[in-house]
Amino acid sequence: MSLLTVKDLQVSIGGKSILQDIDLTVSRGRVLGIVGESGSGKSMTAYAIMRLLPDGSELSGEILFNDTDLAAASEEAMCQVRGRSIGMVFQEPMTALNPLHTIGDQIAETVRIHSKVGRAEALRITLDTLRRVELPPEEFPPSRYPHELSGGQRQRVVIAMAIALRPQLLIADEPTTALDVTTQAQLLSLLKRLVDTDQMALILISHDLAVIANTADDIAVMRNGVVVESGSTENIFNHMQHPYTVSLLKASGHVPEKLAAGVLADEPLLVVKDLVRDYRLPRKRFFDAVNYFRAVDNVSFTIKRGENVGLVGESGCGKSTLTRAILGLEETQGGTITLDGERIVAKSEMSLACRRKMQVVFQDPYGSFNPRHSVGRSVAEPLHALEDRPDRLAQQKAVQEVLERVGLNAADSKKYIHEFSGGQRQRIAIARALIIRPSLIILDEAVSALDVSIRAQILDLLVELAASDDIAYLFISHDLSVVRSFTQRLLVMKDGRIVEEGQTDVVFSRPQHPYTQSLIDAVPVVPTVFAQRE
Amino acid sequence: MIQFLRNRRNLIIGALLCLVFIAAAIVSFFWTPYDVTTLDIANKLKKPALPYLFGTDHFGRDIFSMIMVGARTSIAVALVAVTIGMVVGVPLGLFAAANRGALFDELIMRGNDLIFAFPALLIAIMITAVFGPGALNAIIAIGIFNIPVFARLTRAAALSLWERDYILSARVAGKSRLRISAEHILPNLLNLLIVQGTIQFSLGVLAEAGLSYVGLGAQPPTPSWGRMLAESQTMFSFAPHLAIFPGLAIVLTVLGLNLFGDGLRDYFDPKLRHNRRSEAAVPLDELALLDSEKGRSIK
Amino acid sequence: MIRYLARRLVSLALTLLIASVIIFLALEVVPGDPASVMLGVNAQPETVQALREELGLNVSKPMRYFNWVSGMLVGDFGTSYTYRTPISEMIADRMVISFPLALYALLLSTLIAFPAGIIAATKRGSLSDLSIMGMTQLGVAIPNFWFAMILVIIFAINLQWFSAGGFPGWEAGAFAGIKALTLPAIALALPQASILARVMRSSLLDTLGEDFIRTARAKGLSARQALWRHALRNAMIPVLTIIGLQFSFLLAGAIIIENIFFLPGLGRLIFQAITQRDLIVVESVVMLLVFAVVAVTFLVDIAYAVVDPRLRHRLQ
Amino acid sequence: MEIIVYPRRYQPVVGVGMVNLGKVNRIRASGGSTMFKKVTAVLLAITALGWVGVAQAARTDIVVGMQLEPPNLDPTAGAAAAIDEVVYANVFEGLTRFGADGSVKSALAESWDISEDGLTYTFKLRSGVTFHDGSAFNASDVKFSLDRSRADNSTNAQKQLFDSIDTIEVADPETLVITLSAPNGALLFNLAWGDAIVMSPDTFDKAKTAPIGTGPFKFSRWVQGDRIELETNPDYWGTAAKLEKVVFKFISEPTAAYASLMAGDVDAFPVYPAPENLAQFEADSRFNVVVGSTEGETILSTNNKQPPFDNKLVRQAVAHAINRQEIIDGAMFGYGTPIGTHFAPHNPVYKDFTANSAYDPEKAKALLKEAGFADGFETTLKLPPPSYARRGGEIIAAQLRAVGIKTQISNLEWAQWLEQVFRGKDYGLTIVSHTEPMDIGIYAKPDYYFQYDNKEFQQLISDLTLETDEAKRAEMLQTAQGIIADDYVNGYLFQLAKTGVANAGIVGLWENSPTQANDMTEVYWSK
Repeated sequence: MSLLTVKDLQVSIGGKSILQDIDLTVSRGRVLGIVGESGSGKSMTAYAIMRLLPDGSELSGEILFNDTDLAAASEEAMCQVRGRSIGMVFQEPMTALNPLHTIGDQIAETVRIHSKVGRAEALRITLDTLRRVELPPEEFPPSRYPHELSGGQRQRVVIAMAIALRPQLLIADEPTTALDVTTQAQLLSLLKRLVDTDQMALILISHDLAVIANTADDIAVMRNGVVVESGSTENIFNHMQHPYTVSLLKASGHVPEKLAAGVLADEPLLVVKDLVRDYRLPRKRFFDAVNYFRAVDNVSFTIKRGENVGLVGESGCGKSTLTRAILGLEETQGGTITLDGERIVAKSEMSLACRRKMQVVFQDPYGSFNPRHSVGRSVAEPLHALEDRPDRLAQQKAVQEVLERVGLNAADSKKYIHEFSGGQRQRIAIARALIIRPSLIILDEAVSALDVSIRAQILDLLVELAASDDIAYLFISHDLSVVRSFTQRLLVMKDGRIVEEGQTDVVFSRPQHPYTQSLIDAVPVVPTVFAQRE
Repeated sequence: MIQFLRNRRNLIIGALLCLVFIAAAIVSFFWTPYDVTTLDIANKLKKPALPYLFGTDHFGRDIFSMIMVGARTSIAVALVAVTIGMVVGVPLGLFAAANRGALFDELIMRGNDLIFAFPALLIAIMITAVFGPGALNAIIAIGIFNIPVFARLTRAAALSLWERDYILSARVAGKSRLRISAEHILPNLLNLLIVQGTIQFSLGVLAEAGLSYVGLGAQPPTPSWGRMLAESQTMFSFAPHLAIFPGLAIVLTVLGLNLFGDGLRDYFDPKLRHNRRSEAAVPLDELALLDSEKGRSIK
Repeated sequence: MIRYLARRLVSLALTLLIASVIIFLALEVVPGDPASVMLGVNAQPETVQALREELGLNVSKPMRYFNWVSGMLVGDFGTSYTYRTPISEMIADRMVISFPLALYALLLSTLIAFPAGIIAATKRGSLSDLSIMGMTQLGVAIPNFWFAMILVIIFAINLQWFSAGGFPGWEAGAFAGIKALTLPAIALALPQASILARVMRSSLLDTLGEDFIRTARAKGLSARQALWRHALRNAMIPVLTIIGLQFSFLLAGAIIIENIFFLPGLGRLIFQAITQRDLIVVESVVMLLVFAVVAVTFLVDIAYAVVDPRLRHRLQ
Repeated sequence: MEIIVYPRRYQPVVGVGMVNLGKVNRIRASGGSTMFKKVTAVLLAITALGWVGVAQAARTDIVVGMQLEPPNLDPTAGAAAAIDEVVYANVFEGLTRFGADGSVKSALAESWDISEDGLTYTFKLRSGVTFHDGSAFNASDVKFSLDRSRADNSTNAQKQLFDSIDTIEVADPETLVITLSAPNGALLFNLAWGDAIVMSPDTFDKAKTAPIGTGPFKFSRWVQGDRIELETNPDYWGTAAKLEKVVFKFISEPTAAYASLMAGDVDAFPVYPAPENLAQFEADSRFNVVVGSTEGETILSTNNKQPPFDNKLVRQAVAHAINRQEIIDGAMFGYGTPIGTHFAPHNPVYKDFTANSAYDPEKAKALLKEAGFADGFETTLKLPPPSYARRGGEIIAAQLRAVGIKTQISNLEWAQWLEQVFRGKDYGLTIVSHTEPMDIGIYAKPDYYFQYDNKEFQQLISDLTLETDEAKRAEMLQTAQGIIADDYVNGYLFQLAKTGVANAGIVGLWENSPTQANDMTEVYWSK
């Protein structure tokens, strides 16, 4: 018998329809995966079940939970349900906890709000719950504050709060999106274990088909506020009906056509040698010796002309610092960076000749552009680095040309950035990088923020450009699956060091370093043919 | 349309109030019902009734005319003072943000703290004790205290902009910090500065009234709302209109400017922090920055 | 903790030192001689000279600065030129009025602002929100001296519930003292309460939009419980800043109000001292006020650390 | 400002003192035992309480409002009028004193003899006088006080009062002999000033904060910034004061002054700062408005050395451009007497020269044209804080503008006024009230701030000092008045009125202001 049945759920906010005719079912001990790209309404569905929709929302339909219609329940009744019968975990572990309360208090609050237990009993349950989410209280005493924990640990605390009273249903809204792959794998297995041991139902919401495929028993695919396809995981993967699901699957496993190895000229473009970057740490006491934190630790590697090199590592491994150093934006304490024979040194004026050989595309398609500048002006900005800066007309022409090359219209140069979607913005960012015909483009998580379908398009574009313009890429990403499909050579970074380097295929098939191995193991992979799960 | 008007209620009411007073100030250059410098002692302390719409004061001057000319004084003093604050404070803030952590940055910030530590009215009194009272010195006094307001606001907001990716792009393009400040940072601060400017403007009107009230603002015969209040307050019991009209003029102007500022803020960015006073907003931002500083150095 | 406090104290001392130089230099250029003011228009020049000698005004400027600063370090602010009494005593006498007045006004301001801000934030967009915000707009726009005048006319002259001003002294009893400070405190508190209510509202709105409020609701807390248990303390951080600023403002900014209510507080003392060119009093009181501002900022910083565990590392 | 005249009406009146003496002895006799005193006090207090309970007893305390707080309480150590307004005749006394009518009366000196040559004054002091601290008063205290004020390192603001004194000798504890270097008919007048009061050598150094004098009231406490309290002196040598407690409360804001009277916080404001409220107080039966005269000639002081005011025609034009009545009505709400020269109208030898500078803007314009300023000119008008100056200044500026003279008004504090105008002589016009009695002699000082240099006038004043014949003196004084009126040295505006407001139940406050004092000796509540 199903625990939760959603029937004909409709939600509108301020008169605007957000969800239409949603039908979902989930039973105890099973995992329902809701997958969809941004804006598909998957989170809103979760909020609707919790009755935590924003002000001004209207809800209709039925949400039958243990045969009670939550859609018709009073707010008081909902308060009884939330936290006790249905728990919820959110995407952002960094902000989901009250920074002023200890984690113990916050977990205990769930207990005390629903039952009249004493302080000691609440503490006992808290400690027990901490153990259940694998945060041993010996290591993570309940007196800790959220800021003393890492993102993964915080997310465990959030889960602990949600499951402290062993609810029948847990809703997890993108619980691992903000986390590193290894952490993600650990959390997903934790959730699965909890479902098994507590016979709990879990609704797992994710944009990542691979995550859903590896975790969920049943899948609902959402798009534009509608469930386009649903069924058991096995069924969905083996007998896909809806074209959207098909395209989603295709995009997730998209492999851009790699460059033939023969195109490479065996000529070093970027040479990084023994690079060191130290940060000074604040002193704990006045007379303490000055301590340093080594963000980049004796890093050496070479990128050849036209080569496509990947750099992977989890957050905090030093890859951003390394990027900034290569771009000449970061002072270094040792080693050298040479681009096409010329030294790159921060703070001193880098020569224009050197500048024009290197460009960068950042992750956030929203923060990469000055909102007050027209697209044309933004794209033309790197021309500043040219010695013989073209005149206005020539600049305009160059901008139009390059916009067309990345698949936009010449007329788009007059528009402003807010008129474009995330994918289009990333195209514009690439156009900006291309305009001075650099030899090296650093792609700093350039496709991480994009939906899978858009990501596939951008990757294709990048490959095509590399082929025609003889551009080398330094492709930085935390997402190993993308790196695997896109790069030729791979650098694995951990704690400021390059721990493994080699041909991408070789590294993936025969990783040498245990860290690389654990990274690869953690990556959820979309199965091409879905085998029956045991 | 009605929804539009309702959402912009603050903006519209504020703009209307401001317009009334700005119009009064401008018209007063060409025409006032009566000459405010001519005294007509025989007609003193007339109650509000035509031909004296707001009555006459203890010298027989038409209060309506004086309020028109007083608007000019108030607006001029506050506007110039805010302009001084902006013209000096914004570049300082931009420069400090562009050279974050440098000695110069430190000096500017500590200098700002120092100015903030002084009680403003006392400094105004001291300035006028040195240079004598007058509109110019009122402007200087108010202007000085506007400098750190804008410097801190600019610095705090600019620092967060400096973290944006498009600034990195500009730096990769080889643009100098000065040029980035001018091309990228400043234009993105304009909304914020306009909103803050409006609020400082309203505070300036209040400050001018306060300074004139204690006799440190514009000198007679130039009418000034604050001085009109000060001169009339002993007569409040038998001629309340002398104090009520200039008082209302101050309240409505300040109200108008505040509503306009709030409306602008909502218009520009509904998510912008709703802190009324920049003194409040800025240390907060800095607090946040302090943390991010820590975060950054470890990353 | 010691390191943090030490660093803060050093910068505090440095600020005060620079402030003392600025104050001294600024006042040295103020035209007007206390001796001439004291002796009036009939005095013979040699009499003025004799008085200057007696007041120590003929000592060189660096020496006078040194004497002033070194005196202050041991709590001796010097002797007033005109009153000829130790300034520390005068300040102490005035402090017992200014300090309670500022505290009283702050208390009123907080008592008005907190409920108003909370109601406005929780009932955002409602009629009560609109009217509270309208009132605060008005409260910010009304010059407090004008408001004070109106208060006097209504409550002192017409209703005669309060004195028009003056202070009977604390020896007349706490009630009499508080009563005498009530109208001035209300006049001072109104604009401050308006500002505080607005900050309270916006800060609370920000906090209510935070993820952890959503988490709390998901735990089963009602909207009201989430407000009291999670939102308020987080929203207090900007409010604390404002309260700190307001206290120093109220301490220093009461000059006009003290004049309207003829309260013998610090503001009135300094105003009087400026007109009499009793510069050493002006210097010392301004110094004290600067100290108050800096010290309050310091305390607010420490208060942050108490409220916010993320900043507690400063104290540990 | 030097006093060079000694008109008849300031002759000392001695008789009252004789009567008082008897009373003092009686009181002293009855107060011989402290025990008895205490018992009396307790009984009196009980009786007083009983009265309060039974019927409304007349109050024995008073709260007097003053605009300015004295910087200290030593009248020999500062020029501030507020010092005298608190302590003169109340706490401190000198050999002689001013009466309410301006006459010089005996005070600590019971009587005196003047030698034929006018150089030796022998004062017979009262006996049985004690200071408030209980110590006895004798001639050496007088000698100490006067010597201190005329010493080289003296900081007495009116040191010139003692210029003519050569030696002071104590003949016996009750006799003091003062020898002059030259005859000075004004000596007794001079000794009546607050700057010539008598203090004890043991307590003079405390006078600034805790004055100890011989007067009918003892200083009891000073809450700085707020009030000074006096209490009656039971051991007073003369008629004891009727009030038991006097509180001087300092309220600088005119609005606050109004509010304090209306709210009943203050019982009397002898110099009420806002004439605009007087009509209201007059209409209110709870209050009495006392309008009297002061020695304050309010003038539009003119810098006679600064062009174009060095031209008499310009000064004359200014004089004719001024409408005195309008200033009195507009600035003082009708309180004030127009004057045409620098002399108090209540003085018998005053001569009315107002017609000499009658309001005639056409004539003013013509005179300006004649002086070569057909298009007018621009000058400064520097105004000290009192409202007569600030408001009068605005009116005068408007009147001068009407004839083409533009003025740039700057409002100054007293400190700035003294610095810029009085000492620096950096001004064109200013408005100030000269409140010292009989001060026409300032026009004989060429370096005085209005820089009037007329040899004829200077001669006349020095002749006047030597002249003893009253009729001739009167004539000379009138000539002097005429000279400065004809020379249009300054714009003569009006004699400042003393406008006091008091609770209708208060009797005995001074109506006029011959000197700046609030003599509370004879003040009492009638109901």
